[in-house]
Formats: sequence, structure tokens, C-alpha cells
Amino acid sequence: MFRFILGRLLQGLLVLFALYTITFFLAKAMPGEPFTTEKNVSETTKQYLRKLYGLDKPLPAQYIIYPSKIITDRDFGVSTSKGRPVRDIIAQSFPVSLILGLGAMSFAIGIGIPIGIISAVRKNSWVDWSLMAVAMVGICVPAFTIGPLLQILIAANVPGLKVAGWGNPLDFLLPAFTLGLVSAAYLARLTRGGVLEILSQDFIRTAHAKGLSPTRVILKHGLRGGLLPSVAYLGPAFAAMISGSFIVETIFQVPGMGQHFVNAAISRDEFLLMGVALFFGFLIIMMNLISDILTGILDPRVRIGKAAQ
Amino acid sequence: MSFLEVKNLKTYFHTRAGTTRAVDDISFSLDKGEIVGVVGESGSGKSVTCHSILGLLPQPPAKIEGGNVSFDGGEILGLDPPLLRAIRGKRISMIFQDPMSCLNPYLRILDQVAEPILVHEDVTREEAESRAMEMLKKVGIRDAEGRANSYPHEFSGGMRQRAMIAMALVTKPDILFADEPTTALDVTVQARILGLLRDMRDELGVAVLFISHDLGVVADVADRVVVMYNGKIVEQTDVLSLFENPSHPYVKGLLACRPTFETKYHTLPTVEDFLETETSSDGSLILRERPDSQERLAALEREVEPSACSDITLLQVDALKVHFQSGGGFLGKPLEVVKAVDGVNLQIQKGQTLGLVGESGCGKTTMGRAILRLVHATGGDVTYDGSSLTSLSGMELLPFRKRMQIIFQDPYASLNPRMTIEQALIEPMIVHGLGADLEDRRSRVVDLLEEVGLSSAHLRRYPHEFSGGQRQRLCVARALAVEPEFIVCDECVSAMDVSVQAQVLNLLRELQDRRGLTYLFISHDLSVVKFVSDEVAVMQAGRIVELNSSEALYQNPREEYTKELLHAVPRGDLETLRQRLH
Amino acid sequence: MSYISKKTVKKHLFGILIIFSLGGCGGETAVDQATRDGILIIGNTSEPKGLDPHIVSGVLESNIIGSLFEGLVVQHPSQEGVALPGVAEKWYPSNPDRPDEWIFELRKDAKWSDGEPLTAEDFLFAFRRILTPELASDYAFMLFYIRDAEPFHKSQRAYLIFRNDESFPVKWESLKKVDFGPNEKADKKTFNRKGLDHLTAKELETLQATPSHFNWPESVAVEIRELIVSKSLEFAKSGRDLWELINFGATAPNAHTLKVKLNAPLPFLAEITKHYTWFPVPKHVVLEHGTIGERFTDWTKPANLVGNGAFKLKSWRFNDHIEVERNPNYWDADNVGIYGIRYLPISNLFTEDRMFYDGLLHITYTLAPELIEYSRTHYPEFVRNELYLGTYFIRTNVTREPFTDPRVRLAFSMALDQEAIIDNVLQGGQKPAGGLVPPFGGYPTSSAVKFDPVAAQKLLAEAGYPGGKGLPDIEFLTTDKESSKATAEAMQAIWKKHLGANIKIKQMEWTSYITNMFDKNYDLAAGGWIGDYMDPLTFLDMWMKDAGNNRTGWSSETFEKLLAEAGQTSDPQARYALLAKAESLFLNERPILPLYWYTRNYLIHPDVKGWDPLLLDNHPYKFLKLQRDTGAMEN
Amino acid sequence: MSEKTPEAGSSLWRDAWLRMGKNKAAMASLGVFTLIVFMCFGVAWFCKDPNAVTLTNKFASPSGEHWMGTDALGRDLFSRILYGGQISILVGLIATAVSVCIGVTYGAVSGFAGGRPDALMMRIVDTLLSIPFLVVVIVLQAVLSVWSSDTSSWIVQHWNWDKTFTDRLTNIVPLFFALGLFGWLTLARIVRAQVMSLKEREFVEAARALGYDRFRILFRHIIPNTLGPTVVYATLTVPGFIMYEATLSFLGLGVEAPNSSWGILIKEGANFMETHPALLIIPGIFFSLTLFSLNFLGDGLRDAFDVKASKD
Repeated sequence: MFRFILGRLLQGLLVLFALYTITFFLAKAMPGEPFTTEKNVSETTKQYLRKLYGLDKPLPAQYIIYPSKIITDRDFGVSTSKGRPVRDIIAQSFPVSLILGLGAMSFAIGIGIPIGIISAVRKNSWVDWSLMAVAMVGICVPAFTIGPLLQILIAANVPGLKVAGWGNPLDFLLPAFTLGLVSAAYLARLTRGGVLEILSQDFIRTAHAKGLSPTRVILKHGLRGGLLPSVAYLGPAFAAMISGSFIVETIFQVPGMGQHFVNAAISRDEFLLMGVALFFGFLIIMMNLISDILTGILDPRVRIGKAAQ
Repeated sequence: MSFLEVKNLKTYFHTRAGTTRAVDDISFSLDKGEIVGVVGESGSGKSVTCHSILGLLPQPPAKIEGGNVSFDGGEILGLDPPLLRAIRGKRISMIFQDPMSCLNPYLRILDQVAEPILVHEDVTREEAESRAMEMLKKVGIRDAEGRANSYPHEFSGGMRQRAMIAMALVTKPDILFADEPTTALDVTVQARILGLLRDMRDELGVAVLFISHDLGVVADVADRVVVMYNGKIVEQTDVLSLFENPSHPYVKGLLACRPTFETKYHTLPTVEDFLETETSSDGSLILRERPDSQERLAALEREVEPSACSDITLLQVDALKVHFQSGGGFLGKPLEVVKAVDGVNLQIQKGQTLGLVGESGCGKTTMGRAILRLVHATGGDVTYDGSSLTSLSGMELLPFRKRMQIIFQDPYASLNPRMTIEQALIEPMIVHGLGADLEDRRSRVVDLLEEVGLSSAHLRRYPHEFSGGQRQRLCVARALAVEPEFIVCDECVSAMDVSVQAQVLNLLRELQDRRGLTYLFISHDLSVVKFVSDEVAVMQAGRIVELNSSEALYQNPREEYTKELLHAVPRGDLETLRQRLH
Repeated sequence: MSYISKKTVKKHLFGILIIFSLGGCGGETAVDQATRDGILIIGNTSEPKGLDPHIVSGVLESNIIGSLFEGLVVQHPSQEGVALPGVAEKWYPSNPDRPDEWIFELRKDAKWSDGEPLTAEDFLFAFRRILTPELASDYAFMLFYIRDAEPFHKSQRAYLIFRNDESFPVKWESLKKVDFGPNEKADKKTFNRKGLDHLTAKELETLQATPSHFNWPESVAVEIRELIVSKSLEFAKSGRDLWELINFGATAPNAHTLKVKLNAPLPFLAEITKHYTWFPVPKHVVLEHGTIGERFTDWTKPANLVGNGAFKLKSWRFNDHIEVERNPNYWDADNVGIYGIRYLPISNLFTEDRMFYDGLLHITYTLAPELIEYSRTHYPEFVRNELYLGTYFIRTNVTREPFTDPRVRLAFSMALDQEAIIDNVLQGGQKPAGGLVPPFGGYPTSSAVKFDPVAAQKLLAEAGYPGGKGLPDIEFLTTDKESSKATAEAMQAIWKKHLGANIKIKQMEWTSYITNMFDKNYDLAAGGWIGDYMDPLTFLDMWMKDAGNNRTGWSSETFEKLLAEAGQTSDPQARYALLAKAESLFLNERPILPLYWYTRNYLIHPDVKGWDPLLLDNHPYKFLKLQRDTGAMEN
Repeated sequence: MSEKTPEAGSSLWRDAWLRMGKNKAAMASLGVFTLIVFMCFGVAWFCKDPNAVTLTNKFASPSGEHWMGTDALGRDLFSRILYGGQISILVGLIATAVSVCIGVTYGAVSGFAGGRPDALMMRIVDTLLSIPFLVVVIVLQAVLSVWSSDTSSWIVQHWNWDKTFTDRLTNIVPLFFALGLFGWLTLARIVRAQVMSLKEREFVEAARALGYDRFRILFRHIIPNTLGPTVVYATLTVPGFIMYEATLSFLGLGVEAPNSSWGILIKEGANFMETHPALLIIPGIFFSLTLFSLNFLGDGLRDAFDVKASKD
């Protein structure tokens, strides 16, 4: 176990380094630079700015300086578009995204998995079909449609719910719903498939033969294995959810991390860009690792130690 | 009135393809403390009967069309689900055939064994667990305290079946339905489990409905026997009279087609030698005794001549070793080396059959695969027809792949479910450059199918459309498609009904005669090995403990282990039966 | 499974009940409460890049800075171009006939929000700071009117040393060809790459020893070369900075007088000083947290920020809000009408408007074009539509066929049905642009640009493309906004219809769009310009040859001569006449195709009093009042 | 036993088709999908010019002239939807096909190889999953927009193709590139998991015993058995691709204005939610109908190709 985690974390470091390399050169390949503006800024000023941010150095030097600063000083550079340290930006916005992501995930799990189970149990009935159709709607309807719809239909009419903003405990409800909807739909479909697969296994008959109630059969015997596909899906999905979403954040005015992915790219803010990309890469690595460990816990037959070599 | 009384039970399956009468108007009874054997081949309705009684059938497609089942004086057919659940697992328990797939792989053994108590009785978890632990000890799980928290996959087959039995008995039920409880097990384990069932009956007064396709096993435990064929009961009598005086041709066939240590036939009789079937106008099956069965049997009764010991050594195995690393897994078992095959020497002469017996986990399957280079040997050498195989690269190995073949235990798993028979048989020819063109290959496929006794009309069918016996014939045909000289038969009849087993064994023998094939016949069934082999090797814990000619080994086992194995085999003959009953 | 579903339903019913029970407390909106508390809630597009007036350059930052700092003069709340006393009580040119030197008399009770007195020294420090090259301020050019400010900012050391040196043997202008600045294209081995102005003492010594390290133009005599190098070295070695050496334009005769010497007469200097680049910064606080040229210091952090405006920073939650509260040390604190302002960085226009409808905002930053119609129907009393000092136009690339031909440019401009686009696509009450400079007091607004498809077709035919035949595909560069796409599609259809031109629309995200425009990698490019200050010059000087925002490739010596002449003219009327002449010349050539003059569309709650239309939208918050407007938001 | 003629052609495809025929939901979906495809690729050519702007007739209600009304620039919504459907259906199907090809191959190779190669390949997937997508798009836009206009003019010059058509074509290709580059990652993980369990099955061992090379085992024996989950997941990714196309088109990578697609119509329509909901709802209905039918079709296909399912 320990060796496995250690190995995966070491691989994770390599992934982060590869990710850094790719992001670095992609950032350099984008047209324009951080100081491209509409304003009448003189070339001298731009030179000073480049020097200030260390962007006047030759590429190989820049390539080495950034990671070595991260390692020695935990310094992720200063955002060229926000004028503040990247570390502060992530430290300020990630907790928000984390709360929103956790809300979205609880919603996705709380809705998606029960729907999947009910659908599996009532396979090929109208209940199943209509639930799966609802799930399809969840997958089809993009966030930039469902978000405004919620604002117009719900927030504007339900007292206590605000159209947008972040501060009151209730404020996270609508954005979390919007963010979690797609995942809920995916989870519903994956859970349905997983549970169906398990329900066709012989040991379910054993469970029935023991005289267990159908509920107990499904929850105790069917669910554990039936959740495996969902767990595999949730790894990257959870990483994506807690790192924020540009669309949901701008629609609901949430000060989260997702907008930095977009804004950093558009303003060629390469330090912020690499900062959030590395952070997201870190989340992906950790979540995939956790999802693999969870798979191992859920399914004692899986020897992830073997799979990891 | 008996404790359990089944009257005129009818269970039909309604599918798109039509209606199948899985259980067709059967009646039987079971008394307290009685063991009743239910015998029949797969599809004869044995399991459906049990499932019907317990309400475990998926409805639809199944539907109970009629009949009564009274249990302890009350009707239980069509009982309210909650009331039926109170009986299920509490008063009537069930053991299933395959303990691996019937135990929940995601839950610990102890949890699963304690669950029926928790559900049916108002006890604390601690109490339930301690009772479960007691029961686990009672069914003979060594080191129960230490192992009860393991998962099913960490148990061997026998241990799993014991856990199943413990799970069934932990609520002290009145009746136990045992559905092929030993079919997948080694003979020694089987003997122990059968003993256990008898002990439980004696100790707890449990009535057992013992389902099996093997009359030999039933003879070892049952007081009375019910024989089913095609959804109907064809014979129902006490066990002794069944063996002494079988009346139904099907029963006669079943008794005859089992290879035993005493079998003298060159070719095994099959059920077809006794039984003629005809579909009547209303769709039901009419069973008739073959008028010529005596002649047919007589034709088979030819003393087996020990085949002339050819002096060409086709295969030579020297100090073969296969070691695996195991453990080091996820939840922290230490890394250990498993010596699956640990220094094995043997040789097989051309045209002969070497039988390899041993309990599951002894390394016989690994050895078969190591010989074919399907697993990598850790040490030692395999020489085939003068060339060493262990050092060959992938490309150099290709010619030997053509000459050496393997047939696996599960024919269904070893056929690609998405390939038609034609594709599956033509592909090896393409790979090995056999046959001039597609037409030629097609005609070879047709010939092959006929050789293994299948109709060439099924060329475009998929494996799932065949019965188990047919599938194994397909596997044989596929192995033969590359015209091999040597075939490893890895438990290739172990999962089959005895009647089908007889057909496949006959086929293998016939092919050996015709093509001069050499077999390495791996099996845990000593009777079968005895029937097919010229020489037999007994394997234990990765080593060969005894190797001798078939006759000598069975008559005069030298090693204690061999004796133990031989002793455990249910003989299923009258003498043993009489011995048991007195 | 009925068990599961029932339980699920129960759980959710419970959740819904919670929502309603928590939500059911009164019908008062956030805005109602804010009005009572005297807090103005205002939409402000996005998170500011900072609050340092010398570093930021955006409108949204200026909105916040406008409450935290105060300049020499203050914009009148309702009258355009009128300056009220700010830090300065009085201001006047020392010579009214030639207003190239201005005197500002600062009020004696001016204080920083931490109670420290505000003196002329703070202004000098502020000017010096924004012009310090290391600070790399985007907007430093706003101070280039001040004498020597530009060469100082551009580190033109040699220029500053020699231009005012009477003993220097040659005329400075004759040295134009020398590489004083950095020259990226120069040979790596020479110092030309770094530029003479930027060499360190050590490098200058090397150069003195081996003059071949620098490529001089032939015309510069060897003695001059040596003189320049040795003087530069002397200066570099002295350890003094440029500031001490040069005769800089801003001086402080005493603590409460500021004297600003300009390059040329500038009658509207007061207008310019309303811009935040001219605001003072607290020298004592800035220097406490870093040096003058340090860009990232903590002095603008919420705990440290000290200003001189009517408000001071109360709280700042990144990407969520910035709130300011009254500054008790403000000289005019007694007359400030509101208690605070809450700025919300709402980047999504729709969200902003919906928040307004939901009673969460007093004023929106903009009204989404798609929602104008809806708002006019449902919330007519809240919709504002005001002129804004800006022009929307389409740049043409005059270096590429077919727009090298002025007739083609004119044809495209004349075929542009401005009113159809305004009425049907934009719907924001914009005005068809008759010229480059939007209408404002005193300046003779041009009406040269008119929709005339027949004349356009004729011109196009004259240029050799009758009915659009022979015209190549024309690439129209625009941004990824939905509204600019719709405008582009409408123009595409209009040009197709009237001229038979084939337009290919190239949508790009912002920086790519700017970069392509910079690289002149376009045929037509949508664009616009918002005036920085109330003068036509802000729209005209960008079309000079070397101006950073020209980007069309167009230039005209006559045009530049006219602008230069206007720059030396003190009489406002004569100056406007010259500028109008330049504009008309420009429009005859038409390197850009004016489409409309901007309007601002936004929503404002009637509780806000004293928010009057201003062309530059630079509302002085201290005059605002919040009062419950009876009859508002009854629904 | 004696007849030698095989049963009349019960090939995998025919069998699958027959089984499909019995699945009502799948057949209805097939009908709907065919109808939509027919409308977009057939009927569309007889409709009004989808790009004809009539500014004065904006937001018109449905009428005989404009069956579904007009949009914000007075263009006929119906023909815009049909023409947009051409792009969206192509993007949805081709991008999915590309990502299925890459994802299945990659995942299968990774799972089959196991050990170090597998770990390496999966870490590459982790890396690609974390790369900021927008940055890639911006770079691609810069690089490929030059490529597409060059290619377009080359084709027009050398092969004499219709210019408008060629332009549309070369504009779309970079889009597939962008979508295909990242669309396969999750699928690869799914297929890998499948293959890991399939490669332990006995028929794979049988294939090895028969001397089949790894290539044959992987592509003929293992990959066809991963079909079920692949089809289901692939149908789930289609809406994602179609909506992505809209975002990319706005960034200049894909459909060039004034041409349209469902994604673009929905994205633009969403802005008129309060005032002209029809602009969102009508394209939305076409979009979801297509996806619903594709989804049920996918389920049907999975069942139809699952030869085991017909056992009972």
C-alpha cells in the first residue's frame, strides 16, 4: 500500500513536470504576450515589464527558473493580469471552488446514484426510461442554459435565493446544482449499468436465498460492486468540479478558481496559467489515486499494487 | 404428510423463443432428517425446482403454472414475499454450486455468514458474529478466527464451499437445499463436504435435498433418489434399489456412462445407448428404451489393450520450475513467492496419454501452460521433439504452436463470444498458413466439425448458441484445426454432466486412435484419468509425488497421498453403497 | 424498491422545506437595505488588477480609485468639462496668453486618510513615481505633457544630459540616427542592442576602451562620440539618478503650491488632471513598503492603503467585492452624501442585469444588448441611455489590397448602413457616427460620413471593382463576443448587398485579436475608442504615424502638421478649427470606417440621486445621495 | 448432420440488425435520427438561404414565410437549424469516431501491455487531462487558421473545387483536430479497464496457444469485446462535442460566421431567453431529439452486438 502510493506519487511528479513543460511551451506559442494591450504602451515600458517578470531571459533559462522557484521558495510567480502572487490567487479562490465542488458532488451523488439504482432495479420499465431520459437531458443541456434558467425561474421567485453572489450559506445551492447536473446524469447512467451488471451475478441469488429484503440485497450486496464504474468516473470528475468552472462561476458570480483558467489564457498570464494548470494536474493525480484506492477498498479482488507497476 | 411436500409443481419459462417447461408436473417429498438426492443433467429442472419452492426465480420469464408445496403443514408457494423471506435462509437454506460466484466478493466471509442471523433473529452483531464463528469452526475451517475476516477470493474452493455451508446452516434451518455443492471441488474436498453434510444431518436433524448430476456422489450421501429428465421425474426410489435395479433407461445410461476404476470399456457407453427420444405431436418428449441397447453395449465392451509403448519421447520436461510473486497487494499482505511448479521431471511418449492428477492449486494447470510456454518458466527446460522450447523467441515458437495445442476447462470462456464458429476455426489456419484458399479452408472446417460430431450447418453460429458439450467439441475442433501432434487437455471435461463427459472422452480417444495424438490429460477426477491415461502422474504442491502406469498406480498406490486421493473418490458402486448403508 | 424512492422523496421534500423556511423572511431586497444604510451597490465588470493608480489602466479600476483618491480638481457632478476644486483650491496658468505653465494652489487642510497632511511633495512624488521607468506604468504617457517627462520615462539619458547643456557642441536633433534606445534588431555583439542610454558604468568603460563595440552613424564626429560616452560614464558613475539631473517640469515652490511646466500650451490641463494618473499617492506610505520603482509592494493591500478621497477601503474579497466607507479625514467629509460603496466584479452582463432585477444592485455597469428591449418593457423607469465619449469604427488595413485605394475605403464606409445596424442590431440608441470625434461642447462635430450606397457603388466601380467584381475575399477581424459577432454578420450582409463584397468573419479571443491587429494581419477590423479626456485630441493623435494605436498603416504628413500646429495654439477656437481641419482630412482618406458614437446603456435604481449623465462616465461619488424612492420597485 | 450448406447468412451484422429490429426504442430512435439527417442533408438544399439577413424582419413569429420564425438578424430559423445541423451532426459523429478510434486503440494497447508501458501511457493520459484546453485551442487557432486558408486556396487552385465549399471544409478540419486531440482520454481509461479484465480470459489464452500474434489477439479478439461500454460512452460524449464546437467556433476555430451550427444557435439563443425563448427552444429540441435518438440507438446497438444477451 505504502509502496504503491509512493510509486504513484513519484510518477505524479513526472506527470507534473511533463505538464509544466507542455504548458510552458504552449503558453509561449500563443500569439501575443502578457503585455499586449490596447493601450499605447511604449516598447521601453514593455521591456521593463518583461524584465520585472523575468520574461526577458532566454527561453531555456525561463524554463528552468520557474520550477526551481517553486521548489525552493514555493513561489509560483506573480500574475501579470491580476498583479498579485499566483499562490495567493489560488489560496483565495480554491477554498471557494472546493466548497462549490463538494456541494456539486454531494448533489451529483445524492441524485445520480439513487436514480441509477432505481433505474437498474426497474430495468426497461417506464420508470427506467423516464429517469434515463431525465439523465440524458442533464447531459444535453449545457450549463450556460441551465444556469440562467435557474436564475430566471427559481432565484427570482424563491425568497432567500439570490440570482447570483457568494456569501450566504444558501448561495451555493444553484451553482452547485448547475455544476453537479452533468455529473449527476453521468453517475445515473454509470450506476445503472454497474448495478445491473452486479444484479445479474450469482451471489445476488444467494443473498435472496438468505431471506434478505430486496432493499438490503441491493444496498448491501448490489451497490458495492455496482459503484465501481462511478468511482472510476468520479476521480477526474471530482478534480474538475473542485477546480471550478468558468461558466458556472461567471453566471452565479462565484469567486472561484475556474475563471482563472480562462482569464489567464486570454490575458496570456502565463504564471497564473501554469500555476492553475499545475494545481489542476496535482488534483487530477490525487483524485485518480484516491479513486484507485477506493476501487481497491470497494473491490477486494483488485490488486492495484500490481496494476501500478 | 411429509415435512416438505411438493405436488404437481409446474414451472414454465416464457421467452420470445417460446415456452420451456423447465419443471413439468413433479411431485416428491422430503422428511425430517432425510437426505434426498435429485439427479439429472443440466437443464433437467433440478435447480429450477428448488428455486421455485423458495421463490427465487426471476419472474418473468419464469412462471409457476401450478402445483402445491407444503412446508411444515403450510402452503408456501405464492406466499407473501415478507412471509416467504422469513422462511428463506431461516428455515430453508440453500447452498449453490459455484462458491466463488455465489459468495459476494466485496464482503468479508464473517459478515456474510453472520448476515442471516442478523436478518432473521433479534440479536446483537457481536452475538451473531460469535455464532457465525462457531459455525465456521464446525464446518471445518481451520484457523477460523484468523480467516473469518478474509474475502472470498482469499479462500480456496473447498473453504468457500464450507463457508457457504456455514452460511446456510448458521440459522439452524430445518431444510437444506444443496445445489451441486461439490461439483467444482477436488475429490478429497468433496469427500469431506459430503461427510460434513451427513454429520450435520445427524447432529442437527437437517433434511437435505441434494442436487447433483453425478449418481456416484449421490450414492455417497442420499437415502432416497429422485431422477429428473427434461423437467419430469423419471424415477423415484430409495438409493439402494436404484443402484440394484434401475428401471428407467435414462437411469441405466447415467449409471453406465460414468467411468469408474472398474470400467473396462474402450469407448464409454452414453445415455443415447439406452434411451431413445421422440417429440410427440403435442410437443412433449416421449422417452423410450432402445431396443438394441444390449447389442450396443456389447459392441463397446472391448478390453482396453495397453497401447504399445512407443519408444519415441515426444515431450521431455526437466526440472521445470514456475514461481509467481503473490501478495504485496493493496491492503498489505507481504510479498511472497508461490512455487506453483517446483522442479518437475516427466516425459511423454508419442501416441500416449499421460494423466496428471492432483488437487486444485497443486500446480498441474500451471505446468500444462508452462509446457506450452503460455506462462514463463522460472527454471528448467521443456524439450519437444528434440528442440528446447524454453529459449525460443516469439517467432521461433510459431511452428511449435501449430504442433502443440491445449483444450481448456471452460469451453465457453475459451471461445471468443463475438466470433462465429467458422471464423474461430478458419483463423488458426490463416495464421499457420494451412489451406490453399478460403474455399479450401471452409471445406476443412466442415470436415473438422464432422470429425468432432457437429453439424456443419452451425458454421455461422456463435458459441453461446451451443450446449456445453458441443462447445467443448468446438474447442477440440479448433485445436485440431492446426493439425497438432500433442494436446494438453486441461480439466477439459471437469465441468460437464457425466453423459456429456462420456461423449467428449469418447471423442478424444477416437481422435487419438485415428490421428495418433499424444495427450497430457490434466484432471482432478481420478476415475476419468484412469479411463484415458496410459501413465498417470500425481502432483502435490508443485512436485510430482508418484508416476506410474495407470494400472499400477490405481492398483498399487505407493505414496500415502495417492492412497488418500484414491480413497476419497466416490465409487458409486453397489458394494460401497451397501457398505455405507449398513 | 418503493422503500428507496419514498425515502428519497422524503429527503428532498425536507430540503425544499428548509429552503422555503429560511427564505421566507420579509420582502425587503438587498438594495432596499443598502439604501437605508447609505451604501451604494454598483456593478463593476471584473476584479481590479490592483488599486495603485500608477499601475492599473482600466476603467473599472478608475471607478474604485475615484472614490479612494482625489486629484487636483474634481469633475462636476452634472456639467461636462467643469472642474470643481479638489486638492487644489485654485489653478491658473502663470501666463494666460500662453498656458504652458500652470500653478495649483493646494488646500491647507488636505489630509491623507491616516491623518498625515497632503502636500505638493506628494504630487511631485506621484509624478516621479509613475514616470519611473522601472515601475513600467501602462499609462505613464498621460503625463507626457509635462516638460521632459517623456524622455525621463523612456530613460533617454543622453537626451536629458545634453539637450539642455549649453556647452554641447552640436544640435541635439542631428543625433537622431544614433541608437540611444534598445534596438532588438542590432548585432548581438554590439552595445547597440542594449542601447547607449541603458549601458552600465562598466559597459561604458568598455566602450570607452574599445569604441568598435558601438556602431555610430557616419555623420557623428568622433569627438562627439567620445564626448557622449565620457559624459554618460561620468553620470553613470556619479550614482545620481536622472531625476536630480534634469530640469523636470513639475516643481513645488512651497508645501502648498504645485507648479507644472508643460511642453506646449495646454488650455485643458485641468481636464487632464481629473484622470487618476495625475492623482497624488502618499509618499510616506509608499516608501514604507518599498522603493519608488517597485511595482509589487504591499501599500495597496487593504490594511495599508491610504488615500485622500472621500472614501477609504473597508474590505476587499478577491473576485467577490470591494467595499469603501467614508473617510473622516477627507477635507469635505461633511458634505459626502453616502456612507459607502460596494463594487461587485460581475463579468457576465446577463448576470449583472438579472441581479439588478432581483434587487441586488443599485447601478449596473452595462445593460446587455440582448436585454435592452426586455428592460425597456419591464423596467422602463430604470433604463438609462446616455451619450458616451467614444466612437465605434472599423479599421482598414491600408497596406493590403484592396484598401490601399482610398476610394475603396470610402465606398465601404458609404455603403455601411449605420442606422439599420443601430436600430436593428445594437438597439442601444447609439448615434450614427458622422465623423471621428463624437459631439461635445464647442467642437464642430463632423458629418462627413453618410450612408449613400449609390455613390459607394460608383466609387467602387471607379476603383476597378464594378459591382464587387474582382474584389478579393476580405477578412474581417472581430472578437469572440456574441454581440460583436452579430454586428459583424449584419455588416457582412450589408456590404454583400450594396457592394457585392465577400466578407470572411474571423472571430478571435481578445489578445489574439489585438496581436493580429498589431501585426496588420487583417483587412478590416472592428474597433473603437473611448476618450481619455474631454478634448478632440484624444481621438485624433492616435492616427499619427508612430502612435501606438494607429495600426492601419495610414499616415499623413499634412495631418500631423495640423496637429502640431494646434498643439502650439492657445486660443481654443482657433485650436478646434485646426483640429477639425485635421479630422476632415482624415475622413477624406478614411483609413477607418466610423460606424456609431457610443451610448452607455445601464440600469439604475431610482433610490440613487445625483447620478447625472456624464460623457466620460466619471461620476464623483461624493455628490451622490441614496434616498428611498417611493413608487420604485413596487412589484 | 449431413447437410453441408450453412444456415443462411447469419453474420454478426445481420444478427445484430435482426435483434435491433425487435428493440422498439432503438428502431424509433433510428427513425427519428434518419429523419433529422434527411432533413439536414436533403431538405435543407430546398430551404431558404440560411444567411439571408433582413434586419427589419428580426424575431418574426412563425409564419408561412418562415416556418419557425426568424432570428435576431431576420434570418430564417428553420433553414439555419437545418444547415447548422449538417455541421453539428458531422462534428458529433466524426469527432466521436475519431476519439473512439484513438481512445480504444490507446486504452487497449495500454491495458494489454500492462506493467511499465501501461503506467507510462496512463500517466500521459493524466498529463493530457490536465493541460489547459483553451490554451491549446488558441495556439491551434493561430497555427491552423493559416493552414486552413492556405490549404483552401491550394485546393481551389489545383483541383478547381467550389470555393465556398472548400472554405467550409478546411475550416472544419482544425476543429476535428482540436476535438479529437482530447476527446479520447476518458474513453481510453474505460477501455483499458475492460481490456485488463478481458486479457485474463481463457479465449485470449487459447488464442496465444494457437500462436496468434499480439496484434491479432488485441484487435480481433479483445477489442471487439469492449464494444458495449464503448458504444454507450461514445453516445454520451456526442453532446459534449457538439457544444464544444460552438465554443471553439467563437474562438475562430471551426464554423465561420455567418454559418451556423446547433451549438452556436443554442449559445446565441440562450441570450434571448427572457425575450425570445423560441430561439433557444427550437434548436434545443432538434439538438436533444438527435441526442436522445443517438443514445437509445447506442443502447440498442450495444444490446444488438452483445451476442451473449440473446442467450436468454
